[in-house]
Amino acid sequence: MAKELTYLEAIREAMVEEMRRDPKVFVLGEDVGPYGGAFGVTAGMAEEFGEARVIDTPISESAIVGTAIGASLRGYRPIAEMQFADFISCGFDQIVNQAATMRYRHGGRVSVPIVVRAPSGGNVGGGLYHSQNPEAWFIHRPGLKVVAPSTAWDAKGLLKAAIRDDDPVIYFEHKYLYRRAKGPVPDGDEIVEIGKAATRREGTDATVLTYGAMVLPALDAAERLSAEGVEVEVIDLRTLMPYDKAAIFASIEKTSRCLIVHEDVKTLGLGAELSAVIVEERFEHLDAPIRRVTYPDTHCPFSHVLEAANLPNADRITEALRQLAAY
Amino acid sequence: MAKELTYLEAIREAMVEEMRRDPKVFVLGEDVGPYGGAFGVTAGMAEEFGEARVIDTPISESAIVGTAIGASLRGYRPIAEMQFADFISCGFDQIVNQAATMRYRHGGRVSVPIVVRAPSGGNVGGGLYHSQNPEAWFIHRPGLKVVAPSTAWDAKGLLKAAIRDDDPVIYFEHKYLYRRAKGPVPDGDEIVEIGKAATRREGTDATVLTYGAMVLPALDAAERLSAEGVEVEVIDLRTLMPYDKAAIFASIEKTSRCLIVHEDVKTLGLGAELSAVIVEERFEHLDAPIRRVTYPDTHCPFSHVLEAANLPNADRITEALRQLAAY
Amino acid sequence: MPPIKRTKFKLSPEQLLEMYYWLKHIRAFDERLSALVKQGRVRSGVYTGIGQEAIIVGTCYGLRREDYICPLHRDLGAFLMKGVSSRTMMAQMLAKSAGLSKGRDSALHSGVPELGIFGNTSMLGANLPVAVGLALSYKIEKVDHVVVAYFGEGASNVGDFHEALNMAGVMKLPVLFICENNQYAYSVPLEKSMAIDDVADRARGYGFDGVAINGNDVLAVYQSTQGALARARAGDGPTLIECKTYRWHGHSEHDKAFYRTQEEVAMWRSRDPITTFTTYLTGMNVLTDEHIQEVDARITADIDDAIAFAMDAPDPDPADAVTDLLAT
Amino acid sequence: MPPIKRTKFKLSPEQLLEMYYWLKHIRAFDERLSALVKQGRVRSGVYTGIGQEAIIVGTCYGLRREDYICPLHRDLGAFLMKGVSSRTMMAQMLAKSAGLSKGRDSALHSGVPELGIFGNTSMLGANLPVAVGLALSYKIEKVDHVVVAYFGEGASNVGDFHEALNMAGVMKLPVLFICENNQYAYSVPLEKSMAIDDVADRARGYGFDGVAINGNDVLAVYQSTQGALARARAGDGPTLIECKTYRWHGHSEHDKAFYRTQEEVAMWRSRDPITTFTTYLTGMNVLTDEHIQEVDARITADIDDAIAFAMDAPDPDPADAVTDLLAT
Ligand SMILES: Cc1ncc(C[n+]2csc(CCOP(=O)(O)OP(=O)(O)O)c2C)c(N)n1
Ligand SMILES: Cc1ncc(C[n+]2csc(CCOP(=O)(O)OP(=O)(O)O)c2C)c(N)n1
Ligand SMILES: [Mg+2]
Ligand SMILES: [Mg+2]
Repeated sequence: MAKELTYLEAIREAMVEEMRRDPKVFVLGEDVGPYGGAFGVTAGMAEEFGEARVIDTPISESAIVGTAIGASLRGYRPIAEMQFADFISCGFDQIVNQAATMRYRHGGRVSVPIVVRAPSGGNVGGGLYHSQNPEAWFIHRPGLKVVAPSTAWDAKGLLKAAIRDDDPVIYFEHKYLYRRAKGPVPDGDEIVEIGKAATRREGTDATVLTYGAMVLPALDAAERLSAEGVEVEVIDLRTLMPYDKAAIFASIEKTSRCLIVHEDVKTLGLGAELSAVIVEERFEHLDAPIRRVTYPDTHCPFSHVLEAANLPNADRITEALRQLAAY
Repeated sequence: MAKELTYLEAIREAMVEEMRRDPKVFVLGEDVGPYGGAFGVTAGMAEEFGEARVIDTPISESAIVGTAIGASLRGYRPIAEMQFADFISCGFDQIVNQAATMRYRHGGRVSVPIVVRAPSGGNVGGGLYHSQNPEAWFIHRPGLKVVAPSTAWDAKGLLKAAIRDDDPVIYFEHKYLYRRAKGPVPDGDEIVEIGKAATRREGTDATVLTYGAMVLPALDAAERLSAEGVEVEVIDLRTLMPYDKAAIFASIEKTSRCLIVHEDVKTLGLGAELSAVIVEERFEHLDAPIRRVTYPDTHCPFSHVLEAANLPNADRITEALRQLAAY
Repeated sequence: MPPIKRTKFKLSPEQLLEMYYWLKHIRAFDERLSALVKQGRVRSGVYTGIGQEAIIVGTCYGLRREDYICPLHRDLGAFLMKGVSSRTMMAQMLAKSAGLSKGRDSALHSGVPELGIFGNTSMLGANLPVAVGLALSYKIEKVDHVVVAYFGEGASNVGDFHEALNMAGVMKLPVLFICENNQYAYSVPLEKSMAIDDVADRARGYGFDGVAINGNDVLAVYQSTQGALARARAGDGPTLIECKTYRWHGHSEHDKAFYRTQEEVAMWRSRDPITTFTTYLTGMNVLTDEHIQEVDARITADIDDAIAFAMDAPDPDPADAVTDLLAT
Repeated sequence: MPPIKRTKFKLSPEQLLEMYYWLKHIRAFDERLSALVKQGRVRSGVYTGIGQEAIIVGTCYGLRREDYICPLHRDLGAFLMKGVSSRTMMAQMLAKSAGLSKGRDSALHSGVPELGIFGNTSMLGANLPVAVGLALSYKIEKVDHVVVAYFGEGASNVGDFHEALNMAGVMKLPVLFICENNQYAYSVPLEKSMAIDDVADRARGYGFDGVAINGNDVLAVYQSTQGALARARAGDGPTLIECKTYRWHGHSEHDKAFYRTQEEVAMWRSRDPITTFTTYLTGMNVLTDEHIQEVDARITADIDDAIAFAMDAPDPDPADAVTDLLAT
């Protein structure tokens, strides 16, 4: 049984269902209460669950995350919303030092089952501070899980999985997809397992590893290549940490060619790690250099002209795939 | 003309000389004044320059960095000390959003010539919050420069270069080296150019890319390999961003084999980027997979037994080099 | 709120008229911007300060060029008063290369050092530590310039606010912290974001004075500011001035602001800082109908020109998407 | 400081003797640790709370198991009072696998949820937002347990302090913020880190009470704490209690603390919380010489045992360097 929802509605449905199922789940953040959040993701939730479970907070990212951590120590499963992923830098220490180290420094005796929801990504005219893709900082920090859905289905299933997960999960929801990604969503209790990639398109000639808002242009590019006789496999990572090594390696073993696409900047974006790990462990399978199509190493400008100059898109991916196939 | 100094003394000498030379240079941080800093790096400086130029601040990492930024907008060249690099997470937003974006968002009209000094690294019994190597977060963020000297010479020369640089520079000084690394230091005004690696040992059979406290064990391992007939080139990156692509590629073209060694954790440590970029641009030169010897993806435990289990060392590097040479 | 002596720092009729001009100019600029948003001509979020103009005019009027301001998202008027042209500001809002950031941002995230303007990031409160550093530079130089830093009551809950005010207090720096308390942080009313009535009370924790004043009374704001400026210039350290006000529009132009009652909005509109000041100046025979018309015409012409300029201005060169990241 | 009614919350002779016991136990534990450092048996930085024991005893005495404490680096005694054995704490300090963190840290960076103890990171002030979250959980459950969170006067300048206290104030949470104002943050004296005398004054900015008390008077601390606990349990929200005190040793055992005068140290040593309390109890005929000897012997035996245990305890298994990172 499935119905059609937007990505944004799917996120909300995951929260609503989990809050109905488990009284320990609650939401906190700026404007998430009666207003329903800057993007309307929590619209209607304060009405259903009351303001004690859908909590408007002061502007205090560090205390928002810290409060979530504290409640989680007593068995709660708080969902902390950053109004924009960009502001996660203001709650950074609580995430990387408090949440990420808790289990380790307690000898495994303590869990921090929080979710930090972070609306990320560009192509929405947000400029430098409303377009960031800060996932790499958290992938780099041991003790955290990081997910980034690209479809409504995964948005729902991964959020449910994140809420039920006993580790801190940073959940990047891409703003460009909020209302643009629409699709079937499972009814009820189905989750999308953390750590499992999805093959969005099968192919034998090259592999694209990607996630989030880049999945669609990657699929576009793959279709174009198909018309040229090149069959590209497109893997949507879905979980960025721990990423699905088995799925990645299986595809590389099949295609021997790999392109990585992400919206985050190039230097030490996730693509760097994926490339390095493939080279480390599957070197003999590679028939061509692994290349990356990413945001250039700069900030996200507001002007449409400038942002378009920076954003990876289907044209650039297509071009890179052609080169890869011809190598 | 050169004299012998410890790494720690070399850092101090750089600051002292720059402060004598340029009245716009000043130091701020916790306990840096009369006390001379937690490690004694600024010892004697408040006496020479007065507490108006060697400023004890409240415990406020974000305001320390922000204050430095503000003064730098008026032509000052502040050196902000984090008592431990670990606490840089508390001043994170000011670095990644305020300092790193300033020039870009001002259309190139404004500079932020600050230095953030961050005593980093383990092997000193510091535990989870006094041993971190947080360089990757800043390498990943466009608009920052990142350096990490391994010798007294470079500690001095790179700090002088950082102070004179018109961009924000994060200067990682490794605590293990403070008193253990001792060596010649140039008198007077010599700087070590940002962006230039140093070849610490020439070799033809394999390249090690490393930096900071890992240079010494890498050299150790290279000596051991030499006894086995394998000549390893050891490149000390010195600058992590922008890293010295030309030097790296030249070495790879010569040796065709590469090992990356760093104390930072593996996933999205700098090694990931170096590996990815070599594969992207020098794939045909590689005769073996690029491997990494790094800290495992976990936190830095206090117990000597546990820390030793995690730290990369000459044995592990030697073993990896043997495998690389035999590949 | 204690009554403010409105005449301690004397203002000539010409000066009063200048203040009047700025109130109107800033209001008009924001209103035109708002109209452009409705016409779909501005792609970005626009945060107007309509209803709050007395704060900007009262604090910026009479500042020296060297006095540094650190405005926030609603304070476009402060850029104008500090000497940025309407053309440049309009080009900035339309993300044209003639704007302050070469089109890289449309919000007030860019500054002009030569005019003493710092442009913050989006991160609320993050301008305050920078303001402290600017003020420190004046103290080091033993000059008597002052830094004027703005923040909303919502931003006063951010950690940076605390660290910055404490640092300014302990270093006794020449900086004014101006709170624009417009009762809401986006949708969140004051009482849901702090358990006090007056943000001014926070100053006490940092060892300097905090006053809460009527932020819709441009003369009250001016008098308080001048007093605080004089103290700061004399080396007596910071002051926090909390200006009670109200934003008429939503948080951004896209926000319908249903979280407020019609009654509340009507009440505050009845305290319009411009109407009040107009009535006052008219009653004082400083302002005449002809002058009003003349000012309106001048402002309309200026903003018409700015809009025409900005609309015609070229988009940024795509190559500039990646330039200006580093000096070298 | 206003006089504190020292008898509002009655204490029986047995209870007074229990408090006495804890003062001595905590002091002894820290002193033995200090000696171990001098003997080179502890590899880590050790931050003793010698001289500050009255704060821990006065605030922890009589807490429920469910009341959560969030201690900082000098508050080892709070772990003991909340029920962690001397053996476990000594093993923790010697980084043995029998310690709270399995040897992963030697400092107080680990906690015991079942005993209501949260162990902070090193980041000063970072425990306070967590304390708020713990208190929120009690409020959600409508139970009357309370969270007691500690911080130094130096840590009160960190942004997290501000965000946490404001959040606690606006949510009216059952949490006590206990400031251990020992006059120094490492080498930095109070007057170089804030422009106020009383950290307690900061509470006003968050809408709840702040009191400054003699932190070397265990009964004053106890009385203030009990009052604040009662208010918190009744739903009346947070209180900040600033306890004026002094650390006798350096910042860590490696710090010679030359930044302080001999006179200052002598003055504060003359206000030893233990000597004072001993004299008081003796004068009240509650404490006898035999009892003192008996307590001393009991404590010595307990700590001897703990040291022997911890010294003999195995080092962690190297394999545990990488375990326990994630649940799955
Ligand atoms: C650190 C941070 N968190 C969240 C936001 C999102 N945000 C932008 S404006 C705003 C409300 C600001 O309220 P206030 O400070 O009172 O200023 P006002 O808009 O009312 O003038 C919020 C939550 C932000 N810009 N920065
Ligand atoms: C965020 C942060 N910055 C710096 C430090 C280094 N540091 C550890 S203790 C200390 C002094 C703390 O002073 P205070 O809060 O007064 O507590 P006390 O040690 O006096 O008990 C400093 C600066 C730290 N642990 N965390
Ligand atoms: Mg507001
Ligand atoms: Mg202290």
